[in-house]
Amino acid sequence: MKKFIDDPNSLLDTSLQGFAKAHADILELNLEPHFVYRKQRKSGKVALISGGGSGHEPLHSGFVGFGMLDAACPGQVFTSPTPDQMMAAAEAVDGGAGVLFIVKNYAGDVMNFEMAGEMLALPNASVLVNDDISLPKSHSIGRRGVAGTTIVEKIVGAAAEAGADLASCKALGERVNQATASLGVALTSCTVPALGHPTFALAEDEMEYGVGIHGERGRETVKLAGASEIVAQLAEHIADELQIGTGQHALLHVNGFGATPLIELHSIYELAWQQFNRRGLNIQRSLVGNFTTSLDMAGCSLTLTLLDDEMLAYWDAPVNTAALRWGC
Amino acid sequence: MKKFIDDPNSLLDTSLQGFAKAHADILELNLEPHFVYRKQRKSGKVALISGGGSGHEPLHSGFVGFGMLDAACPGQVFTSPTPDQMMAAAEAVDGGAGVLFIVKNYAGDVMNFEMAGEMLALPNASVLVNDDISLPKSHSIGRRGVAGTTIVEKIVGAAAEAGADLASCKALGERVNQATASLGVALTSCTVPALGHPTFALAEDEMEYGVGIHGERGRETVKLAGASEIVAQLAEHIADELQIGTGQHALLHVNGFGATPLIELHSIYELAWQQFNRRGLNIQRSLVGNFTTSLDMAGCSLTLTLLDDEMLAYWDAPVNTAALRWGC
Amino acid sequence: MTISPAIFPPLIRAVQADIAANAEAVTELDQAIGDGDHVFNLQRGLQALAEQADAIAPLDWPAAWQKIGMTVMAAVGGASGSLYATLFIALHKHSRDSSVSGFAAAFAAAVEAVKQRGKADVGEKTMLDVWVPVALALQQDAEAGKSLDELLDHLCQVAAAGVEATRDMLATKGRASFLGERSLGHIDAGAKTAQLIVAAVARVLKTA
Amino acid sequence: MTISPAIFPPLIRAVQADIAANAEAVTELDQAIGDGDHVFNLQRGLQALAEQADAIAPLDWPAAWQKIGMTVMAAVGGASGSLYATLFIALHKHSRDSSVSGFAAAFAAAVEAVKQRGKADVGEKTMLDVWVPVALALQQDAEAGKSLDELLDHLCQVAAAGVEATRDMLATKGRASFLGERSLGHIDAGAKTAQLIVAAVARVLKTA
Ligand SMILES: Nc1ncnc2c1ncn2[C@@H]1O[C@H](COP(=O)(O)OP(=O)(O)O)[C@@H](O)[C@H]1O
Ligand SMILES: Nc1ncnc2c1ncn2[C@@H]1O[C@H](COP(=O)(O)OP(=O)(O)O)[C@@H](O)[C@H]1O
Ligand SMILES: [Mg+2]
Ligand SMILES: [Mg+2]
Ligand SMILES: [Mg+2]
Ligand SMILES: [Mg+2]
Repeated sequence: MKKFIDDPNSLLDTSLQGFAKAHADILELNLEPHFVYRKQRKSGKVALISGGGSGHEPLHSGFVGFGMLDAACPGQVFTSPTPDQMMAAAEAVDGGAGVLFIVKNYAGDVMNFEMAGEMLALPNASVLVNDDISLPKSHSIGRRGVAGTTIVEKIVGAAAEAGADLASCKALGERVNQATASLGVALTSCTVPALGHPTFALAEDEMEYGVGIHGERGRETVKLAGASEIVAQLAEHIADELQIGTGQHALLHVNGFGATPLIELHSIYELAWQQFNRRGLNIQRSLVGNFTTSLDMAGCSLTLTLLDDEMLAYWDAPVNTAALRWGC
Repeated sequence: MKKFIDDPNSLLDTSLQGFAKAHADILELNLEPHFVYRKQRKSGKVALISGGGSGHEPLHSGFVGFGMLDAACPGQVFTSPTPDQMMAAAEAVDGGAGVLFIVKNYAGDVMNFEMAGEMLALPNASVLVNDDISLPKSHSIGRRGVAGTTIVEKIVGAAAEAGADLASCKALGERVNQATASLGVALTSCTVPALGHPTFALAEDEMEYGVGIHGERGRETVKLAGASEIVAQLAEHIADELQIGTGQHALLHVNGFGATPLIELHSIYELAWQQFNRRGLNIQRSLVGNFTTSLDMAGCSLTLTLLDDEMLAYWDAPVNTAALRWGC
Repeated sequence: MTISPAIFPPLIRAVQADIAANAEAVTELDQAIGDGDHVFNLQRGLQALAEQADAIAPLDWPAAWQKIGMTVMAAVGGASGSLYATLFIALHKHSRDSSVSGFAAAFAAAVEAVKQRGKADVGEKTMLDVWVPVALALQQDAEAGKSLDELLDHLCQVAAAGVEATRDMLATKGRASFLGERSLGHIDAGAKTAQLIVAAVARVLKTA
Repeated sequence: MTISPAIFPPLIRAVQADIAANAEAVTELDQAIGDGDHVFNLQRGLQALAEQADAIAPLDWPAAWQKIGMTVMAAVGGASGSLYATLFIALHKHSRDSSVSGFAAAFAAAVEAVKQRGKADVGEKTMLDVWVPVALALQQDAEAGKSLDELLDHLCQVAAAGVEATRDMLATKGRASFLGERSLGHIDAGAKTAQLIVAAVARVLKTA
């Protein structure tokens, strides 16, 4: 394994410390238990908390700050965080208007957040993100939450900042999630530091179609294709899923998994834009880059969110986090 | 080669088109010849133009916008752009106060910008960035320009936005460059699309010490070490070079080459912060992430800039580009 | 012989040793159809328990289970972390006396809590394919008044059969479910570690 | 026989063919001590020239060199792009008549311009280790009144010797200079393609 680490067991702590120092103007770090939280808090505001395994940075810690999350709970690499983290984070950022957990639909995340919600002595609710359409809606444990999480967190974050109450934030989060579909492909697996070697191997002419964000295999192994062909397939599945129609407004997010250069991601964006434009969609906003990563996996996903006016206004609202910043 | 491409020859154009669409609010693309330029321009302002081979994104096109560059000229992957690009860009963004070229010190870049400067019928000057200390100052063609370029472009960009004249912008750029030192290590080479395979091979226990940003070998191949040891070495060389002293103010930039996950880069930042803090330095600002990349190379560099008050104020000034944004 | 929480220090050591001895094998299983972290998750929990072992030993049963549950809850994470935390916290709630049948009843209730937490049951290629039959066998053997040794041997057999049964199951819960048909032919990592725990506990109790 | 710019269409085709035939070998050289793009850079330039060839053919010498220089300048990029653009634009400036000695003088001046553009000279492991001795031999042979065939054979020998000489040089210009001692033992890619150009040009002129 070729990585900049001393010891896989200390990586997360060292990294969180560096992250907190590099962004000391907007956030603070609590080490026992682990959570990162906003420096400037507002009373009377719904507290937004997310979290999940580490290795997906900038998700979620990079989204803590004005206009987005109040706290993020990082677990060990690809391992969901523990209920005491969410509870301590909730107590630290509670503004008296309740706590909304934004949870990616993975068994570990769901169960740990659920335990936290049960034990927490504050009013709380949660939004489950399940935007990955690589599996059928009827899948036994539901679809996974992947890159669409960024969109949900940004839009709900703006609503919470604007004073929306817990029920409205939850309803909005669910609406954004409903309007969002993602699909990803991987050209390589990734190397989990504790493991020391790639989680799976792919031949030079193979790719994984329909992958999650934990370096696991996807829905199927297929032959590697050219960018246009890959994007056409992804776009078609997404278009079908969301039943997109002429004149609808949308946000198009091309997400890199970590090792795919921006030159490729921007080219993917162009090809995807063509695909959706051809179908009459009005792409009003875009987000291109590495936001929901799988360590050093090469690959990318397309995420499309059909926007209504409220969602668009919240997307445009000021945000000041490590990874997304505009308007302030 | 596992990449999202149709044809290496069309990658750059497709990518630039996607980039321009994704950031249509701040910039425009000219295709013949290639350059990306600011949408909102200001007359009476020195025009800042940079450029270089592609494959280093977000450098330089990601730095075009309010408070930073007026235009960027992308060459083919790792190949410097051509004089006609700089000339056309200069004519497009000229505000009547002259043109400043910010050039990384590589033979190709230097010569092509020089030709443009000679042929251009507008007052122009250039700042040569040569922050890479892996080679001695006395090196036959001078030191290379690497990740410190971002710092130069941000600070000079703010000065130009504030109305500084051509001579002052040039002098400031040279001052920032003087105050900046970078040093990088690579764990892997990268794959140039036209080539189709990694430029060089490294054993599992080797790394390249003192690398540039074109996937070439570095100063020497050494045994892979733990993060603390690597950072200690890089920091010592940089500290010696800049002769840092107690109480000096600095900006610390940890730059990823493309395939190194943020969790590692933040951990590198923590270790580097400790190293410089121990030497009495006051790290006032930070920048951690993939800014000057080498396609999908795994590796990173440390850049330190000793800040004076003017440089700090310009660093903090509002900027609105694809890759750096704050204050607006 | 009555068993008290004083058993925990040697018990935790034994489980730790067996998981460590099988770490690579388990990782291979979790990598084949999961994300490869299962053994690290458990080992983090066992390490935390080992550090608490001396504090657990003098407690009464409900307090011991409580401490174990909270320790596991804060240390493990992942799917298995919440499930084992749920198991131990439920044992805390249901634990009544030191009798085998008392424990068997509490354990059955705790496994029920795990099923609810994970919205899963036997046959879905998870740790439940070990814990559900083990809980059942434990209750039946306790009712039948089997000797501790006989009972423990039986639980070991049931656990081994449970883990083996996961091989031909289609995963419908946990990460492996994302793989659909590709999960066939692989043993579930969480079932394997459950069986290792049963075997280690049995070994310690037989020589206690 | 007087040579006119009508020679350019077959000449460009010949250079293109030879560079293509040696593309992999050149890339290997540029990868060993450079960044591997040299052949693609030249090929982009040659492609652009091929597209202009029919427009160049009817021009006079200065105009032809001008068009070639501007085409190369806009198409190639990299170190070699600016150097070849400089060479051709200087040929445009210095080109006087169609005589061999006139061309030899112009070519020597153009190579001088390249030296200035690159702040380099022979012995630094670059294309100059071909172009400088070739320019010199050309002037000497033209003065000596050698036959065109003799002269061309001589240039080919000089070019081959020049490229071979780069093998044991320490690179002090271009990317290879970053490697220090590690540049020893490798031929310079830019010298190699310069030699390929000389050879292709000689072949075409001999059969013209
Ligand atoms: N819903 C569930 N019910 C019961 N057991 C489950 C469930 N989901 C997962 N498991 C068990 O947890 C194991 C995986 O644990 P672990 O690797 O630690 O967590 P994660 O899946 O979050 O990476 C699986 O092998 C399976 O036995
Ligand atoms: N200063 C210089 N003077 C003369 N030739 C040079 C100089 N720098 C580089 N070269 C030549 O250019 C070649 C590299 O060209 P190329 O690969 O196209 O550009 P780049 O080095 O920008 O990638 C080298 O092999 C060398 O022959
Ligand atoms: Mg996991
Ligand atoms: Mg190059
Ligand atoms: Mg797992
Ligand atoms: Mg080159």
